Amino acid sequence: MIELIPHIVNGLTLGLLFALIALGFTLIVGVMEVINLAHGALFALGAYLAMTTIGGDWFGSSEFGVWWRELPLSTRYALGVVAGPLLAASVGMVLELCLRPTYGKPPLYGLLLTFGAALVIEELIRLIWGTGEQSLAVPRALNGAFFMGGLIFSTYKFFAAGFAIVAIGLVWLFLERTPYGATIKAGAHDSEMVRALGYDLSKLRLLVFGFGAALAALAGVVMAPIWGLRPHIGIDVIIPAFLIIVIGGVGSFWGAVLAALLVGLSVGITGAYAPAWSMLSMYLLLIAIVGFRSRGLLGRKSALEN
Amino acid sequence: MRMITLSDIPARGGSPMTPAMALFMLALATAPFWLPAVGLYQYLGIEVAIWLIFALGFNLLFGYIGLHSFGHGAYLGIGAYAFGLFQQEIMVSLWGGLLAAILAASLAGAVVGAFLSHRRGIYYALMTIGFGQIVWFCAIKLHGVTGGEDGLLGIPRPDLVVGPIRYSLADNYSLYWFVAAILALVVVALWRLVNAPFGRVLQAIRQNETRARFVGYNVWLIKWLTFILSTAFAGLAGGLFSMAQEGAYPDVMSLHQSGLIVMMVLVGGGLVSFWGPVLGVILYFVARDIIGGVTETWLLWFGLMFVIMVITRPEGLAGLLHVVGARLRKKSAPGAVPVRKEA
Amino acid sequence: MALFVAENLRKRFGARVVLENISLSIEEGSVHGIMGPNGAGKTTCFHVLTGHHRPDGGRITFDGRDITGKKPHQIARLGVSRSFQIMNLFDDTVVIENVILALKQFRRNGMNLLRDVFSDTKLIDQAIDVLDQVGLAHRAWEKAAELPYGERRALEIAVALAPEPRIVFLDEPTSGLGTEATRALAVLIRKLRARYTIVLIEHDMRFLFDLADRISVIHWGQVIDENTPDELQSNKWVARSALGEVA
Amino acid sequence: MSSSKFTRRGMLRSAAAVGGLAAFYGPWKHNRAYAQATDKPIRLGLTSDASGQYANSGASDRRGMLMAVAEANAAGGVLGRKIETVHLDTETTAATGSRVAERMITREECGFLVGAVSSGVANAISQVAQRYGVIYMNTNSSSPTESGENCHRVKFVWDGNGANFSKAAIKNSIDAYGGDFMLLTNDYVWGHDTARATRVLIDQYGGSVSDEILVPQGTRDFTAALLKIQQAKPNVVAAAVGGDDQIALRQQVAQLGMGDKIAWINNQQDWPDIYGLPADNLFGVFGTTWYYKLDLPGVKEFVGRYQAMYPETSMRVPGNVFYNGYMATKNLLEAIERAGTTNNIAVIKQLEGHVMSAESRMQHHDAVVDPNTHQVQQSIYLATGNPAPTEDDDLFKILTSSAPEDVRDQDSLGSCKLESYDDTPTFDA
Repeated sequence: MIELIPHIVNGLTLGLLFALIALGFTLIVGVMEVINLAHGALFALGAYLAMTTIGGDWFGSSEFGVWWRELPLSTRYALGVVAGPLLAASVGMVLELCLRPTYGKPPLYGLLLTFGAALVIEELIRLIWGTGEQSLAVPRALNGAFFMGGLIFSTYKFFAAGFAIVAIGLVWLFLERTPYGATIKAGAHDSEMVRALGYDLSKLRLLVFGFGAALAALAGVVMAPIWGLRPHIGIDVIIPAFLIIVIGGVGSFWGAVLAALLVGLSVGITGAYAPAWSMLSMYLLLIAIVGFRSRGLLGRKSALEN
Repeated sequence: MRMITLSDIPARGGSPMTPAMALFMLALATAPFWLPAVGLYQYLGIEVAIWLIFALGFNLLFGYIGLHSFGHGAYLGIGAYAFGLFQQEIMVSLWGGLLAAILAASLAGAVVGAFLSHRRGIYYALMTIGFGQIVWFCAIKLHGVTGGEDGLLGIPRPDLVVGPIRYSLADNYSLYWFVAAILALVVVALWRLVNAPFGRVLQAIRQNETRARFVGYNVWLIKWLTFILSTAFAGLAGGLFSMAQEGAYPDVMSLHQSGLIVMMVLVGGGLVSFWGPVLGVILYFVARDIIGGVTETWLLWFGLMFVIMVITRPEGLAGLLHVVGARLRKKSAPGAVPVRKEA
Repeated sequence: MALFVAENLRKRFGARVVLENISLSIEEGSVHGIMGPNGAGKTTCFHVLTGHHRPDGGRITFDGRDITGKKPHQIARLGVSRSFQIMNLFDDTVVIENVILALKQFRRNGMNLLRDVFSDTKLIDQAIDVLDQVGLAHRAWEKAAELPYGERRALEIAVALAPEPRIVFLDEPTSGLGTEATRALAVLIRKLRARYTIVLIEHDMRFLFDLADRISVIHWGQVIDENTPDELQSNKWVARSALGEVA
Repeated sequence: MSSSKFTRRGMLRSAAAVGGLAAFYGPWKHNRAYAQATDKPIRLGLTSDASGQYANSGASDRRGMLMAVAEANAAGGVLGRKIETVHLDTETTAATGSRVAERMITREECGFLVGAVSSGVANAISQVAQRYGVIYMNTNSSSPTESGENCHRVKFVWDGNGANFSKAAIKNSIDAYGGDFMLLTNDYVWGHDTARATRVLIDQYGGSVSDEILVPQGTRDFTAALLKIQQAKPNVVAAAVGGDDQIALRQQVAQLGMGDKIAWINNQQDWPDIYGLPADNLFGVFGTTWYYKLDLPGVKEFVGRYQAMYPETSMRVPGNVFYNGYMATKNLLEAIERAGTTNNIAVIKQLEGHVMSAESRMQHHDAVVDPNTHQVQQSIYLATGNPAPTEDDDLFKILTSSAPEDVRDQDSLGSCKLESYDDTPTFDA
């Protein structure tokens, strides 16, 4: 039993990371009813942009470039964590502009367009940064390991899990406690309502998509030191994000968080006792849960069901 | 201008004698003679024909009854493995292998379909992904049976035996003729099917499931049967694919490949026309082959082309052709509105 | 004996009880009205009667057969038909196909692969007949989605009539119609009552009192009164409650 | 920016454009009889992955082939004929491999195919190649089945395989760390084959396996496995984890600093997978067939030629994947020259049993193309992360070099059945 405890801890941290990965995806599906298949590509793009910001190679040998590279790593890292998602958000907004002709059409078209966009972004990453494996530098304070109960745990992973909690909390506060959030939530259910409230729906969509892309990118920045960084890293993201949304129920914020924790626990625990089945356990969980609850754990009715 | 839809009443009722059909059959019958001349090759013709079978069967589910499966590669793969295992473990037989491929895929389809058929929309799509991933995962995991990521290798191309006649399919030309003949049958059969009452009922279910239920159709059963039917075509295509490749590989079952068939069908215009999947498959294979031969970053150009297509012409190629055709007709006969007024 | 009988139907969604105790008895050949304030459970009642929802308790019989808990398509095949308050049509296709799809004759050929849909003149004639009943025959070859609102309402009724049902449930057929169209609809229903047993949910009191033989008043998930229009009209309390003035 | 660079790129681009056009218009004058004309170029089809999981290794592989071809052309071609190449993306997808091979052979008229990283792709290509009798150089796929049950008369395997690397590593590590092993195995064919070879060797040298953790393909988080390893405390962990999974594993072991707390044996470390990453990403002992700082004659010049030919590539020094691609192509071209003909059977016979001197291979021992399995039997090096690098790229510290006969994969000898010459179609390319 004692042996199980570290695996439960691991499962929970893994779950938090899954939640972080799915956050932007959930937001966009929930509010705009667009399945953003470019989520994985934006995840990768954010991590690459942060890496470049931290490395500072693009500033060249100008005075600024030299000054930049002399900044302490932790400062550059903090700026990278901000810059990566911001830049990715602008790409997300461009994507939203491209999506406009698909509104009012079957949700398939949005899905299709973002699939194409994912191909394009991934190939652009290849062109700009090359095909090889890269690494995102992490400040020393976050790196390394610590002992707990005679076992080594990764400091960074706990940092990442803590980061995930903060991100989840902030998104929740944003949705619940700000007028933007109220509008977004109204938009999720009723676009007429948003218009009636006097908000510009197209601006709202732009904002939501940018925010979703930034969250994807943020997840990329946080996950890159754990998973490594390569152009096709996005494919590792999209499947767990999908699973989490479905298990949690489309449109439910806490459903997604709960689902992510469940997926994390099931992968973590099967990883210890039946590792060969750990990947499959996610899908079995999906079928078990959605088999009994057709809208996932906490799902609402969604236009995407038609 | 009014856009075409799948549910438009065909100008010639259910008769397969249409100009598009004639053009298609002509192209199919003459392909080996002009493929090399336009810079392509025989084997590509085989693959295109096989994927056409897959795509047309898939569109029965996707376009006609409106159920969006994103895990259909799994059934192509099951068909391929079933064909291969039949050759290797039971006997070398063309018909036996194809039958095994169809049965295995439709059996899997029947089981999965039973879990799905009370749904539609996003949960349907996501559940198909889940099942597709499970099948793919099992294909890699059960390497004692499937050969794992190496796949099943050395699958023979059995001779075609009809009565006393025996004909070898070993070279790509004869295999092409065989696949083309099957494709021709599939096209005619599907054309009949979608224009017969059954096909119209499928479309009714797509348009309004509730209404279909309340005028007396057993919607669950019809959705389930359609899923099975489409997996049977996928199985047939899979069996032929393993013959063409002389192997069965797990990657055709991956989410990526399952996504590609959706993409082909949509880009071609499977939502608005029977011929949509045909156009989409041909465009995908030819464009990939040509762009892929010129540049290594072919996916970039392909992705861009695709994005532009979705933005400007979401009805796909079939829709585009319709618009162009209508413009041309309008020019030649201004004021003529072809509306059918009687039976 | 009554054609369609519901006894003590109960239905709840989660913690919310929508139908507390509903009993109805509908005589063959009659027009039976159902009225009640918004949220009284009228539409849910239709959903339960036609198989869309399974009741949590109670019994439904049609023509002496127990149909409790049967699926919508099974109930429909027995000769129970309905229209919807929110329109449910086959919008991608033409008006006549909406009707053809609902014809009994067509459904029986559903699995036949050799038959054509639009070359069977008998089916077409039959469908035109049905359209003629609701005055839509001249629109037969137009797209359902492109009809004006009132005609879509009429088509909704035509689709309900097409399977030659013995009983038709119409859910607020006048909703969204102007006075002219409502009057036309009243004429239509009067015409139809010769051929079908009709159950009507209606908000428009004049319309309902004008047409119905008997009316059931539903409130708080229960039938609080059932009588002829004349008797009901003398009962002020019921009239007010039906108008939604009591809540 | 120098102008010469610009010209060079411009030339490359226009050459590529001409190549593309030629490929596209070529088939109008499609005619097998042209093969007889001696001025017709010899066409090699390069089947390396340009997208998918092995895109990066595929690019390195291809650079190796192209350098060998460029050198041959500079020396006047082969049999007086110019060498031309065609590249198509195999997408790290087996089904695409089949199609690409078909196109290379039937439309592009390639007489020879070169290139592979993924074993699935390699197997698919080799089946097609065998049907047409086209010689196929499997440059970098290291699954033991390549030269075992899936061997072919037309296929030659240039990389060391899992069994070779295990052989080199197991005995050394038992002597150094002890005999209690734990296996960390990717749950797919390559992982299982390698683990099986490892188990046999552990038994043979008196060690024992206490547990085997199977990790599914696509695993991105190894914490559960790493926790289990810590709980079990074995002497040595023998890992057979490949591809992106291996990269994630490496990253996470580095974070935990577990690399030097437990003795690790990693089967093989491909250079493109590790190049440019921080040094602590390399942990434990791993195998390779070649390293750019081997102290042997010709290595420095080879690296120099690489840098001259690829001044812009981010990978500043060649690694094992490049090396295998280069060696396979070079030896293929030499075999054609020796045969004096492009007849496929004659070339196959030249390759079978061919001994390559240590000097020509820039390795410590002579190598030979095994005539029975078609795998090159070559020197295998064990290496570890370099604690005292002399320059940024100097990531490896070479520990041992094993002679081919000491690390021979015995299993494949038994399981490989090559097709007879008669069953292999013959033609002149």
